[in-house]
Amino acid sequence: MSIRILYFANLREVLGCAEEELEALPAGVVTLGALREWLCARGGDWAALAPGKSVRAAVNQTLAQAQNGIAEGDEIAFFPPVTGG
Amino acid sequence: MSIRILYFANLREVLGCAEEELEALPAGVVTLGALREWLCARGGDWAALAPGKSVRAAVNQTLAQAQNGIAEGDEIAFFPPVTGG
Amino acid sequence: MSISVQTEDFDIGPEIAALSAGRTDVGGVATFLGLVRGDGGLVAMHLEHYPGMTEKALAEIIVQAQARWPLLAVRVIHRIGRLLPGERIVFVGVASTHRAAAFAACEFIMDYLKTRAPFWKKEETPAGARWVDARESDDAAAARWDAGN
Amino acid sequence: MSISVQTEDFDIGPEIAALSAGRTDVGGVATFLGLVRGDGGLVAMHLEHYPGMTEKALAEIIVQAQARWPLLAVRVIHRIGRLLPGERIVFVGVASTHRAAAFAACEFIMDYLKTRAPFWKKEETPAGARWVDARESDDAAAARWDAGN
Repeated sequence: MSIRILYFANLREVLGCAEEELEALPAGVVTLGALREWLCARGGDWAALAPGKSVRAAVNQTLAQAQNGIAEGDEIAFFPPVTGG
Repeated sequence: MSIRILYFANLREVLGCAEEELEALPAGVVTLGALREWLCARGGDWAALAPGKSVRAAVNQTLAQAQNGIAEGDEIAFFPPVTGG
Repeated sequence: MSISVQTEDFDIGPEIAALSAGRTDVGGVATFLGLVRGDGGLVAMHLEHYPGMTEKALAEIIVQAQARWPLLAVRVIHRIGRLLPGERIVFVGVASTHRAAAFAACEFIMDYLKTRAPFWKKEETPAGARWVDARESDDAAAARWDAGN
Repeated sequence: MSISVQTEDFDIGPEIAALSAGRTDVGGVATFLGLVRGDGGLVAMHLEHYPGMTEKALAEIIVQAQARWPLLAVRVIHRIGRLLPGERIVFVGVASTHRAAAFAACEFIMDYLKTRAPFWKKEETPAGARWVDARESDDAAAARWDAGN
């Protein structure tokens, strides 16, 4: 499964990463929550995605929850709570 | 007791009177409610001030109730419920 | 606060800009603009008022709003005379540090203006002229604020 | 509806006029203008967003407002990039037949925008730059609408 992941604002700066393409995900990573856990397991700065950290996510540019499924070609985004307006 | 009375909008048109000066009021007419009754007793179109008719009043340019006292030199106004804005 | 009761039209852009001009403590400006609707073939709306009391009533309404919310600037403009469908009747603009106070105060001022400021509307239609009746929904809207909502 | 996400400033007067231009069924236009406050020696505010999702999120918020109230026109403008104290950040304008719907929808759109549209603010101060934390009061403001208030 190939997906694209975007990171915004403070999270982008902490991770030092604005965007990445993942060509292959482990078989079990089929939800947003599982993806977040898998990314967090990279260690180091990726602890910013640990449970309890205030992180929001979108799948294909729509706000989504941990149980949201992810599929081939999806655009996933992780970011802090929004502060516009 | 000398007072000035103003009438507005529909009430002005029905009464055919925009303004009047009263040089002497009967001794008992010391509240807004009593004044309204006394004016109503003129009969004819003045029935527009009868109890139950939706009429608002102001004393010296401030909204007032029937029990509000009136005094020498006051500017009294009677008018329908307001409809601006 | 600044209050105008006038026959002339007004220009909204500069009015809104003036509410925060020369200061950087304003976080939000809420405004309301009321227009003449052309319902039922309305030809024109005539706005009558009670000169002297009008300004006093509007000032009192703004003072009450200022006592309820921390407001930085308030502007009220109400037109009188003969207005055509689509024309501006009333403008209320409120500046505050935060948006919740600006929104609440702006709506409060409009609700109170509708029930306490001495203006009366007369509709001019092809069938003749008639005075507009007060709406119970306006009384209800103003009463909300007394209930502490 | 009309949505703009832009670095350029905008002119409020024409934006408000456009909400009722050429029609006579609009009775009220409620607007909100958000400005950069210069609190604590702020030098500038940087607005980052998620291109693509931003417009989609704003459109979804407006669709929800349209489902709740009878709206005749809606305009949302949100600026991005570096903004100085006193500068305009966001504008929401809503036209409806009656004022209650215009007020409610305008505040609803702002509350949802504050919690659901992907914008992030970073403060530039003499002591350095820091990302603005989300405010619980904004979550509470948005949650009011879910409770049916």
